[in-house]
This record gives sequence, C-alpha cells and structure tokens, in this order.
Amino acid sequence: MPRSRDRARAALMRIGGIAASVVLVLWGAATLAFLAFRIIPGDAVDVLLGPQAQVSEAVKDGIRAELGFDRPVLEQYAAFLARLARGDLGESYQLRLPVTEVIGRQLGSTLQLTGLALVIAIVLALASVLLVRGRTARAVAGGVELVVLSSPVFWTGLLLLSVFSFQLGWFPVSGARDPAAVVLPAITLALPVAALLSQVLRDGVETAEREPFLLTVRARGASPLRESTHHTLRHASVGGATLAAYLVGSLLGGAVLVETVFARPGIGRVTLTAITDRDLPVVTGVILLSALVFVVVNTIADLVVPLLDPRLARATPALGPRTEVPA
Amino acid sequence: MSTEIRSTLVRRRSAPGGTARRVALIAAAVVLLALGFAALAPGLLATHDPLLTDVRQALQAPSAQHWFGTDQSGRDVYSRVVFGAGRSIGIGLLATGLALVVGVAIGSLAAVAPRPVDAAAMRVIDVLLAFPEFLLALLVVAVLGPGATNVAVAVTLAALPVYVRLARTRTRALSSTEYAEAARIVGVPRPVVHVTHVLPGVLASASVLATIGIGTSILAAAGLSFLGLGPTEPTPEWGLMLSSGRNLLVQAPWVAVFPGLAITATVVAVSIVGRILRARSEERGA
Amino acid sequence: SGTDEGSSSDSELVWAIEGANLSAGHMDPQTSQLDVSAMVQRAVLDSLVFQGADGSFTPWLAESWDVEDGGATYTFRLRQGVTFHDGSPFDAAAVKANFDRIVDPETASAQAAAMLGGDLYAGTDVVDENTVRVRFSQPYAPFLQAASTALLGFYSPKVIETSADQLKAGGPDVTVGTGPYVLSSYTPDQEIVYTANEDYSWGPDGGGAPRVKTLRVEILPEASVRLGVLSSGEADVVTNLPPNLVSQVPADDTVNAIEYPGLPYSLYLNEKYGVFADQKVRQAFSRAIDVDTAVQEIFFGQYPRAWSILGATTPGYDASLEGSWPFDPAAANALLDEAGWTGRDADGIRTKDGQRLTARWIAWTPVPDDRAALANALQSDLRAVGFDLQREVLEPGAYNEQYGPKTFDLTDWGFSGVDADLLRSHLATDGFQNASQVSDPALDALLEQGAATTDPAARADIYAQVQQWNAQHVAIVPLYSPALITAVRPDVTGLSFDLYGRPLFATANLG
Amino acid sequence: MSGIRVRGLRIAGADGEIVRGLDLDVAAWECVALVGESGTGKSLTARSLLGLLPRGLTAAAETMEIDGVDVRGFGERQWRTLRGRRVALVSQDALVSLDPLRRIGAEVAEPLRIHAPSVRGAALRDRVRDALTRVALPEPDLRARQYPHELSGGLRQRALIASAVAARPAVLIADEPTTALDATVQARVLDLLRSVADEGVAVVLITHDLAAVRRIADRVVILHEGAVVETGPTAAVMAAPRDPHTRTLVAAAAAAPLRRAPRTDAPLLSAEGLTKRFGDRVAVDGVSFEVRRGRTLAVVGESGSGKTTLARMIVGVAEADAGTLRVDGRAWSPRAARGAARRRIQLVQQNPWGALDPRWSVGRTLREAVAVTGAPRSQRRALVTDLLREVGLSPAFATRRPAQLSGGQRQRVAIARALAVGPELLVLDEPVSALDATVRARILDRLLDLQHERDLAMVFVTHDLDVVRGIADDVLVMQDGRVVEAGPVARIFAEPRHPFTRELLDAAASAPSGPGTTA
Ligand SMILES: Nc1ncnc2c1ncn2[C@@H]1O[C@H](COP(=O)(O)OP(=O)(O)OP(=O)(O)O)[C@@H](O)[C@H]1O
Ligand SMILES: Nc1ncnc2c1ncn2[C@@H]1O[C@H](COP(=O)(O)OP(=O)(O)OP(=O)(O)O)[C@@H](O)[C@H]1O
Ligand SMILES: [Mg+2]
Ligand SMILES: [Mg+2]
Repeated sequence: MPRSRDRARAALMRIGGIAASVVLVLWGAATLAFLAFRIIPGDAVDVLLGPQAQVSEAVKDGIRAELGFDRPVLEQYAAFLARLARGDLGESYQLRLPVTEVIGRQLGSTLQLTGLALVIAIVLALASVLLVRGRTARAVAGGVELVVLSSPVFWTGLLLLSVFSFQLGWFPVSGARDPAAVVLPAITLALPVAALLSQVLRDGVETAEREPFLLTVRARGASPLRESTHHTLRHASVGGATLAAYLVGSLLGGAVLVETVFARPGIGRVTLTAITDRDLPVVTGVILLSALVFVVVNTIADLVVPLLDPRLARATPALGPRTEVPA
Repeated sequence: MSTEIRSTLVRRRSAPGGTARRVALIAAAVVLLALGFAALAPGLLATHDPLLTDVRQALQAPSAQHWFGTDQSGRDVYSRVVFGAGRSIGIGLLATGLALVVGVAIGSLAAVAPRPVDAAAMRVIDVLLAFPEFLLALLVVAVLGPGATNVAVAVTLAALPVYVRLARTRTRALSSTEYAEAARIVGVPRPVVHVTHVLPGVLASASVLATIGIGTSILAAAGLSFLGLGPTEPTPEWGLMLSSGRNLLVQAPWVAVFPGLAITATVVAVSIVGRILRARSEERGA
Repeated sequence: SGTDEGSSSDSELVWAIEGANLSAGHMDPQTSQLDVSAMVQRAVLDSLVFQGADGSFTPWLAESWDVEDGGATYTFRLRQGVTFHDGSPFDAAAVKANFDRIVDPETASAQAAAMLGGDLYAGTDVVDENTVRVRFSQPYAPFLQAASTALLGFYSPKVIETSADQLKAGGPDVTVGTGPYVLSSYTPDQEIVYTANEDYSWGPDGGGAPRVKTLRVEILPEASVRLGVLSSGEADVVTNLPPNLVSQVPADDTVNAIEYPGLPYSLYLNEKYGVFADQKVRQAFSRAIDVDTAVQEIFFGQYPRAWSILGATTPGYDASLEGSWPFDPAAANALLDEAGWTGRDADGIRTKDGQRLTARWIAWTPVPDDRAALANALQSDLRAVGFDLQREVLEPGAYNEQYGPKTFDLTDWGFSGVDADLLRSHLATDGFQNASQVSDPALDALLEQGAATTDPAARADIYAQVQQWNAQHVAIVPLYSPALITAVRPDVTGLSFDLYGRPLFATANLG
Repeated sequence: MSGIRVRGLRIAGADGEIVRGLDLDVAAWECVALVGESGTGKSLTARSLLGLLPRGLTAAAETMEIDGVDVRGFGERQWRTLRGRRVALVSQDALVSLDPLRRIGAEVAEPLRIHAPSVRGAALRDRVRDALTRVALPEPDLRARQYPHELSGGLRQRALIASAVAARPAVLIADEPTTALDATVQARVLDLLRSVADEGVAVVLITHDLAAVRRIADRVVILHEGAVVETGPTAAVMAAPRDPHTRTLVAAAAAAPLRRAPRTDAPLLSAEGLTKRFGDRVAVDGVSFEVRRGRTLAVVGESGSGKTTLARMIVGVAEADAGTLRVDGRAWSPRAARGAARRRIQLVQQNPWGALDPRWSVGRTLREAVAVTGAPRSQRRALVTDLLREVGLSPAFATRRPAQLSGGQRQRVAIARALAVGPELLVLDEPVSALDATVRARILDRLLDLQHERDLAMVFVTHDLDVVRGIADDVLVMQDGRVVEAGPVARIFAEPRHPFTRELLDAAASAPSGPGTTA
C-alpha cells in the first residue's frame, strides 16, 4: 500500500516536473522574444508603420501610447507576460490580424508538409537500416547519407523541382489544393532528416550488433530480420527518440527554405515575411510556437524513451529539455 | 543539422576498411586544400574577375572559356565560385571559432561556478537549444536585421549553446575522472588540476566538435543568404549565387548547380575530416 | 483547376501572380502604391468612370458627369440600384466617405491621395442621393483618369466606418466593394478567392455577372514556379512573368505584354546629397552607362529601353529625346574631368581633393534577378570611367531609415500611371516620391500648370518641357519600360486588359 | 549417440591457426569441462559448434556432428535451424548476454518463438515458467516480468541458462558461466549446470577454474594453444596431471597464508563509528578499526557493501557524516588533508582504466606526482625511473601512453604514482580484481615487497578471500555498510562467527582459486 502511494507521488512529481519545464522553456522563450523587441535597432513604431508612412510625430506618439512603449520596461514586460498568459500574442503589425490567427491559418499547410516529411523520413530511414546490410552496402549508404546531409536543402529542392516538375512533369509545381503538390516538397524536407535518422539508427544498430547479447540472440537461431526487428532496432530507436525534438525542429527550420523554394504557403513563409518586414509580434509568435513544439516533443520523447529502454526509467528526471544525444 | 548530433554519428564507427578511410581522407584533404587556396588566394585559381559584368556574355553554357558557364550578368560562374569560397567558408570558420572560444569559456566557468549560477546559465542554454541551429540563426537575423555581418553573428549565436553545453558536461566529467581525483589526492592543487588535466580535454572535445560544426555553420549561412538575408549582390557568395540562379534552372542550370556543388563538396570534406578526427580522438581517449 | 468544366456555374479560373508584397499591408489600393494591389482588387472595386483602351472615358458607376470651373469642379450623376456586397447602397455619401478617407492623413495613403489631387483636393459634396460634386482648389485635369482606377475605387461605407484599419490587411467582409467579384476568402501569401457577384449588372459596357464563377488568385513569388504552373495547366492565366522565361511559355498559350505607361524603371539621383549635387556628375553618370546593350541582353529584347521619364505609350511622351543621350564613355570622362574628378586612386576610381567618386544605391528587397543583373552591368560600366557605384539591398524597414532622411545617393523604381501628372509627385519640391530632392520653382510651376490644363495639346507641350528639363538636369535616369507580361492558356476567352496590361476577368470565359 | 562428436577441428584466422586439430566428445548425461588459460581458443571452439565464428575466422573439421547431425558445410540457414533447438550457448559475459531492453520472459521465450511458433499464449507462458523453475529461479512469474538490470548477477546467469534450455536442446555449451559472479553464487550456478546434465543434456563447461571442474565435470579436456594436451576423467587428471601445463594449472590453485607477528605499537590510523549516507542509503554504517604501520588490513564484502566509500573516507577525499578518523592520534578529514599532510595517505583506485590521464605519458603522470613533493626539476626524471623499477616496470615505459599499457601495467603505474609522494598508508581499492591470475600474483608479490621495504601500512579492499589470505594481517568483513566480523586473518578463516562470513568462506572453499570478478 505505501508502495502504490509512493508511486502515485512519484507520478505526480513527474507531471509537476514536466509542467514546470514546459512553463520554464516557454517563459524563457517569451523573455528572449521580449528582449529582442528592445534590442532591435530603429524605432519600433517606424518599423510598425512600414514603408512610406507619412505620419506625424503626434500620431506616432499616439501609437506608442497605445502599445505601451511609453511605460517603464518592467511594466511592459509584466503586461507582455500577462497577455501571453491569457493566450493573447498581440496583433501583427503588417497584417493587422491577431498573431494567433496569422499563424493558425498557415499552420495546417506546414503541418501537412512536415507531417508527411516525417513519415517519409521514417520510412526511408527504416528501409535503409533494415534493407541495407553488409559492410560495403552500409558504407555506400553512409556515403550517400553524408552527401544528402551536406547538401543545402534548398539546393536539393531546386534540383528535384527542376527535374521532376519542370522537365519530367511528374509532380505539379505548386498549389496548395492539389494533394500531389506536397509530395516533392515533403521529399525534399524528408531527405536530410531521413539521412540523419538512418545514420543515427544504423549507428545504434551497429552498436547493438557489437553488444555481447547479440551472440545469445544468434545462438537461439534468430534470423537477421528478427534480430533487427526484435532487438537491435529497438536499441537504435532509443537514440532516435532522444533526437525526436531535434528532428522535428529541423523540419520546422527546413520548412522555411522548402516553402520558399516550392512557393508553398506555411509557417516558414510567415516567418520569413515577418523577418523581412520586422513584424515582431509574429516573430514572437513563431518563437513561442517553436518552443512549444520543442517542449511537447521533448516531453513525449522523455516519456517514450523509458518505455523503449527500461534502464532509463528512473534515471531521467523530467525537468529540463533533453537534447543530450545518446552516448 | 546540429553539430552536436552530427558529431555523434562518428562514434566508434570504424570506417569500412582502412583503405576506404584513407581514400576518403585524401579526397577530403584535396578538396579542403583547393578550398583553402581559393579562400586565401582566389586570384591564383580564378580565370576571370568575379565582378566583371558583360551582359553580352550572359548565360553562356560551360565551355573552355567559362568552365562553369556564365550567369545572368555575364559573370564567370567558376571565378565567382572561387572567390565565394573565402566568404562562404569564412563565415563557417569564424562563427565556429568564436562559438568554440566563447562557449568553452562560458561552459567551463558554469561547471565550476556555484550551483545557482550554473543552473541559471544552463536554463538559458536549454532554451536556446530548444531551437535547431538554422531556426535560431533565422530568429537572430529577425532581431538584428539582415546583412552579412548579422548572418555571421546569427550563425555564431546559433552554434554557441552546443559548445557551452559540451564544455560544461566535459568539464564536469573530466574533473570527476579518477585521474583528476588521483592528481588531487597526490597533492596537486585543484586549479592546477583544472588547467593541466581538465581544460585540455575540454578543448580537445570542443575542437573535434568544431571541425564538424564548420559544416553546419556553412550550411546555415548559405541558407540565410539564399533567403536573401545575408550578403547582397554583387558579392560572390555561394548561397546568394544559388539564390539568383534559381529561376534559371531550366534555362541555365549551371548558374545554380555549381555553387550548390561547392557547398556540398565543402561540407562533405569538412565532415569527413571531422569524423575521422573524432573517431581518432575517441580511440585514443577510450 | 476547373479548366475542363467549361462555363458551367462552378467554373473556376486560376490566376497566378507574383503578389509577394500583398501580405505586407498592400491589399488596399487606396493606401498602397504597388501595382499589384490595384491589379487584384479591381475585381472588387468599381470606379466612377471607365477608361477604354483608346484612352476615352465611358460611364461606369457614374452615368454622366460635368467638368466645371476649367477643371476645378467635377459633378457626377451616379447610377441607381448599385449595391455593395454587404447590401448597402452605392450613393453620393459612399463616394464622399471613400474620397474623404483617402485624403485623411491618418489613412497614410501613398498614391491614391496624390491622384485625388493631393493638396488641390478641396472636398466632396453630396448634392443629392445620386449626385456628387468633387472640388479642387484649382483646375486638376488628371482627375477623370484617376477616377477610373481602382485606387479611387469604392469600399462600402460600413467598412470604412467600422474596420478601415483592417483594409490594408484585407479579407472577406473587409474588402467589400461593388465589383463583379466578392472577395470570399484570403490566405495571405497563398491565395485570394473571388466569387462572382451574381447581382452585378453595372459593368462598364453594361456588363453583367461574370461568367467565371470563381476566380482563384494564387500567390506564387517564384517566377519559375509561375511558369511551371502554366506549363502544367495548374493555372489558366499567369501574370508577372519575367522576360527571360517568355521563350519557355508553351506554344499554344498567348502572351500578352503591355508596356506599363508612366514613369519607366529609372534611377533617382539624389541631388542634395553627395556627389550628385554636381549636375556634371549626374550627366556623366547617364552617359557612362550602356543602357541599350544591358536592357537588350538582360530582358531578351522584351522591354524597350527608355529615353525619357515618360514611357513611349504614355500621353505626352516626347519622342524627340530618343537617342539624345547615347552611351558615350568619352563624353562621360570629359564631364567628370570638367567637374574636377581628375585624380585616381589605387583601384582606378576617380578622386577629387582626396575624396573618392563613389555613390551609394539603396534598393528594396527583394530585387528580381534581372534587375540585379542590370545593376551589375551599370556598376561595371561606371567603373570603366572611374566611378564607384555601391549597391545596398535593404529590407523595407532599413530602406525607410535611409529613404526618410534622404541619406542615399540613388535609388530605383518604375511608376505606372496613364496621366503624366504622376511626374508631379516625383519632381515637384513637395512631391511625395521626390527621391531626387528636386527643388526648382520653375519646374514646380510647370507641373502645376500641367495638372490644371485640360487641353491635350497644351498639356503635351507642358510635359515635353518637363521631360526636356530632366534630360538636361538629369534628376532621373530612365532605363527601360517594363511590361506586365501575362500568359493565357488557349481555353480562356474574352479576357480583356486595362491600360496597364492588367487582365480584367469580368468578361472572361472558360472553355 | 547424441551430443557432440568433433575430430580435428581447426580454426584459422588471418594470422594463422588458433585452434589446431581439436577432438571433443560429449555424450548425453555427461558434463565435460574444457579448461585452459586465457586465449587458448576455448570460446572460439564453443562458437564454432554453433556456426557463429566471428567474421574473418574459418573452421574446418574431419568430423563434426551435433546431436547426430553432420554440420560440415552447413550454410547460415541450416545452422539457424540447429541453434537454440539442438545446441544452445550460454555465452561468456553473462551480465550482458541478455537483451537489456526486453523482459526476462521474452528472452526466455525467444527460442520457442523461433523454433516452435505453434506454442503461443498461455502455453508459451507455461513453458517459460517451466524453464525458469527448472533453473530454480525464485518467483518465476515475477522474474518473467522483470528486466535484466533488475536482476542480480546470479539470477541473470540463471535466466540466461533458462533461455538456453527453454527449447530443450540436446547440447548446452556454457562459456565461463561463473566468472562474473560472487563466490557465493558461483556454487549455485555450477550445481544447476550439473542438474541440467543429469536431465540428459550433453553439457560443455568452459572455464579456467579448476575448482569448478572438480565440482561438476565428469571428464576434463585441457587445452593449450589451441590443442588438447590432456584429457580424462576429472578425478584422475586432477590427482595425477601428466602434462606440464596441467600441472601448472593445478599448482596455481593454492596460495600459502601470510604469517607475521602482530605489531603492538600505536595504530597509524584509527577509525571510530564512521558513517556515510547517500540520501536514504547508508553506504557505511558505524565502522571502527585500526591500522598499524607495516601491516595490512583487508576489507572484504560483496559488491555494494560500502568498501569504496570507506576507502575514500580513509584517504580523505570524502567527508564522514559521523564518526572520527585519526592519523597518529590527530583528526583526519578532507579539511585536515591539505598540503604535505595530504600525501601521508594515498589511494590506488578501483579502476585501473580510468586512473591515468589518457593524454599524458606515464612519465608525465609520475613527474607530476614527484613534483608535488618539491623534488628539484633535475632529479625528477631519475626519480621516475626509480619508481618504475620499484613496481617492476622498465624505464622505457615512461614514454608510453595509457592506451599502450595492459591492465596490470596500468595498475602498477597507479601504484607507482601513489608511492611517489612517500605515503605512510596505501589504500588499494580492489587492485587485482580486474586482472588475470598470473598478473595478479605478480602484483601481490610486489606489494608485499614494497610494504617490507618502506614499512608501509596498507588497507586492501577486495572481495576475494583467497587474496586476503595471501596478503593481509587483519580482515574486516562488511555487509550492507556494516562490519559483521573483524579480526586476524587466521582466526576468521579458522572460525568464522557470522553466517555471512561463513557463506563467503564456503563459496571460496568450493572455488579456492576462483578468479576475481570483473564487476
Ligand atoms: N574475431 C577474432 N579474430 C581474430 N582472432 C581472434 C578473434 N577472436 C578471438 N581471437 C583470438 O583467438 C584466440 C582464442 O580466443 P578465445 O576467445 O577462444 O579465447 P578463450 O580461450 O576463450 O580465452 P578467455 O579465457 O580469455 O575467454 C585469442 O588469441 C584471440 O586473440
Ligand atoms: N556518490 C554516490 N551517490 C549515491 N550513492 C552512492 C555513491 N557512491 C556509492 N553509493 C552507494 O553506496 C553503496 C556502497 O557503494 P561502494 O561503492 O562503497 O560499494 P563497494 O563495496 O565498493 O562495491 P564494489 O565492490 O561494487 O566496488 C552502494 O549502494 C552505492 O550505490
Ligand atoms: Mg573465452
Ligand atoms: Mg568499490
């Protein structure tokens, strides 16, 4: 009986720890974004009004007052956090729309792209890890992966676009409505992630293959397939899972480039436009969104990893993001 | 791709046979040598003035005269690739070097600092690590504004957290190694142990990571240039060249293909060398 | 897309445009100076009068009009039974609400306010429900032309009252006009969907509801992608094609390239700052650059080079300037020598009293590749005469930081408009786009006179003088006259184009 | 006859033959021990019997029958049908031979899933429970749900055997099944193997531990450099070894106890009620003892009983939570252990692999220690050479890096470093457990000599009683952080009072030359 109470308390502490880390990272990201507002060169109101604004100083002062720029910094900070706590990210300077709406509108398209890319990446990585066997074949695969990883994603995208859309015409060039149009961008985005994932997985598999327990497995008469699916891949996926947040993050980062190359709408384009237009509320929104994605994925990874590797069940504290890579 | 993760891929991976490893190393060395040459003395390798514009010569296919063809302004793509090496690789080197020095300083100080200071520093680093390097660099540019210098700063800042974290963990790990403890037990003063036993190890790990980080930084900088946030025309810079070739892919693919190849070759070469160094250092340190 | 479905009621036409700036607060032609704003919102915004391809004016929302006081008062009798998409009636009060909004300083209108006469605008009076009078403080001839553009088109007064500040961002229930199409959905940087206004019966030539029921505007900033969607049939009409891609448009598509009227793409030399204060330097600048070759090669012969600050298709164009300032490095060198720039530094750049002959060009991102190439060509031509031209490509915020206080040597743009009066905003002392900082009382007088004159011949004469003034003075160096290049797939019929080459979809059909 | 029949087995690698013409017969109901020094090819022979030789090695034989099947020329596929079903392997590294990510039940079930896919659900669970019961694993249902890391070494070893016998193979090969285990557990595992043989399985026991052979093997095959040098019934071979190699093996099994007069002078070190906690866990609990100059105190106990923690307190790098330590009557703690006093007590750490900075040469490491004593720069090199000689290494070692040293050599460098500062007390934390028997004997001899030469006091941490007998004067037996028994070695060995000590001694008696653990 005391045991189950202990377990309940441990679970509560764990949940508390997770919540604390989520809040902490979001707060940190929000603070960084807030500071960014302050360090930004140039008058925020000028930036806000955009090019060619012929506005008198009086009007500008009015806007300053409206946005609270005339109050002490700490007060602004408190107000900023209070608004965030209410889920209010403010209004885009350029679009004059709530930031939540600006991001919300584009989120679907990016989710579609990154989701598909993630699936493709996982399938490619698993295929390469499971099907490529033998030292030479693995070395060749490793080489190909290295080249993919070393190529700028926008370049890969341009080459794919040029070959498969412009010249062969296999895929539509663009259009958010044609489902096939997402294929090429998703592949582009998936390639480096697949290369990275399969390197990590293969490394994990090779490490596991060097483990003494594999001799036992073989001595039981297990086939190579069973060896992979029941043993080595699971070991490797521990490494893969700890990378999850990183992979998702690099999908988001890559989305900026891929959406540009393929002229796709999405968060990446919103980010880029917000950057060139200095639309800081939107930039803040994107920062918070990435931070949120990061903590969520990390938390999931934190919860999944002990399921994959029971040895880690007690060892990992929930607090703090895990970007430590498998040792 | 993150430097941190890129570097783990080398763990204990014995390259397929010594010969293949040697061939890869030699190829990488040749590429790096050529690049170093191009970066330091581009005039010796280039065949044309990289800025020389002659619109009558625009979009010529590769030929004996123009090895990589010409771009829309009639400039020699080969010479621009050569002249671009300095800037494109320079950003990677500079950003990585700065990140390494600053990161090791912060990280090893944090490791020996009082608990609360260390904890606070690590929280900040955790938040920064929340973003993949490219996204982080992008956000830094968002704050500082576009431009070549800001891109360098952004890439440096983006790379920094990895080194801080590495330096901190390594400092901690190395100060609690048995040999560091043994030195203290023998009677060597704590600070001396830190400088003689701990710091060299931290620097060694960080340098190995840095050889890999250069590639990451080059890619990030090229990505920012591609988005038009970095250096501007007519500067020869690979990301920018690729960007201006992107609407000519069908008509004049060479304008975009060669700068892209240059980036890939550079990053592959740097990664190979980095991986081999890392594998060596692990073999030694094991 | 719906290209195969003929003209059935669910027919859909896909129109691909560049449109990257729309999301940056440029959805409202009443405030935006960008062509793209007027181009897309023409579907929603009707005008008082219609200007035909021949330049003549015909009734649209105004059934008839009188010009009084030598052009200082315009009285319009409005068509009855016109309603906005939100059901409110179009009447004299609506006209007044729109015009008053445009000139309101709070609105911060860039171009529409100038077209409405700027300081000359004296007010709009509601004579009765269907009669409206627009007054100017002095005769203002370009008004009818201005009134025919989407920039002076009409939003529902309800919108102006309740959500005027959202018009820049635009969207359904905000961008509400009387036009043939209703803006039914807008995803920034992605697409604008217009749905046919089935009640529409007040088209310029008695046109009714459009036959194409859905007009889907795809925003595709990458030129190669726009060409791609045309080739693959994903789009029916593609606008903003760069000249270098024209040769790759599928053979059975029609390419429509109408030269923009107005001020050609030009360089504005800031004569109150740095080396361009000296007229000889400005003249030398214009003679040192080989515009002919650069424009011919870079734009594949698709765009003509410009000789004057009005395009060849703009009323009032002075053809006598053609060939008057040819490429002549020798002349340029002589002028620079005369101006005292006789020294040379190690790089071969001219110097005077230890100062280098250098000028800084600020440009606004994103710069199309062909313009970048043109800039490169100019830079290298100038270098040949010892003139160092530096170019900075800036994002809008940074650009404005320099544009505001005019701390640059030169900048660039083209400006389309059918009426030569647009020169006023570029050359008058208080012109809002006077990047050259020209300040010449004689010229100001000439420009005012031009605005006040209604007689075409007299106006042409006045603007010829303005053009010659510039040829001599070199405040603006015109380079080439771009065209709006639109490719249309064969199954699109009935498409017409306005004077700017913008497609008009009200009469289009598919099938 | 089922079982194994091998004639003329040859295993060759790139560098030549490793196993040269080995003959081996094992019948059902029989346990045959394969004995030999490290590196003679025992494990390779075992692996060749499952067709699992490492890459780059090839096996050939005149005859090779496993459970009556001629396996010569078998391909990978054919071998797979055999493995786990007719011949099973309990591989050498028991602690790491189960997949750490899978439950014990799944691991035990795996051979059945592979070879008897029809057995599923409840039937499979029953078979798993049977297998676990057969190896006398307590609470088989609970164990099946646990992961390997939740089991102690002995339980893990038994689970591994259970998984090997689950599909009821005719042949079981156990490769050094007791190396990694505490002496107390070793006996249980050996008995289990005997019972497997007694159920009709042909058992091959690979070991270099003659005590284990005596306990369960019917016959013994002695290997030397890949060839059989002697074979016969166990008792006969042990009683009258014919081959010289066999004779050395048998002789090395016994060590003479140390007999020295106890010293009566004041203790160098005395401890009173030492206690150290880590959170809730009391690692060391009220320990008291004394150490005299020139004498050795052995600290014995199972893994985790607090030996290392105690050693660290003695050296003055860990602070005691309670209790006092005195050196020459003066209080001793990390605070007192400063400056020259710091050097009085030195430590040789448990793990020789981590004790040396991998980047530093041996010479540099030793010079660092010499420099601390204030030796002038000019003499340091000579002092280093002397130190190396003292621990039996040639001066040439000064230029080597740790990676170029064997475990025994590293251990000696670590000892040299500790000696460099002229300590009065040397604390050695399991200095020989990681080393093989011959190296171990050499180091122990060296330590005794040094003790004599320098009148050095030693605290010797170990869990190997055999070592205790050879080197220590007094012994402290620890269990769960507490001292359960203390006294002169002779008395403890003659009349152990505490049950735990007795258990330790029993286990050691059944395996008098039991190799040190590698834990
Ligand atoms: N994969 C391999 N390639 C080449 N040589 C090997 C390989 N594995 C083992 N050897 C060599 O074969 C010899 C016999 O090794 P084996 O593992 O059979 O020894 P062993 O008798 O089991 O020793 P131990 O008691 O230490 O386990 C050793 O000299 C070893 O170095
Ligand atoms: N730094 C520490 N933090 C928490 N617990 C510790 C620490 N060091 C040791 N312990 C715990 O204290 C107990 C005693 O450990 P100690 O290392 O002294 O055992 P040992 O007898 O030396 O074992 P071994 O034979 O395995 O070396 C163990 O349960 C261990 O887990
Ligand atoms: Mg062995
Ligand atoms: Mg210990």
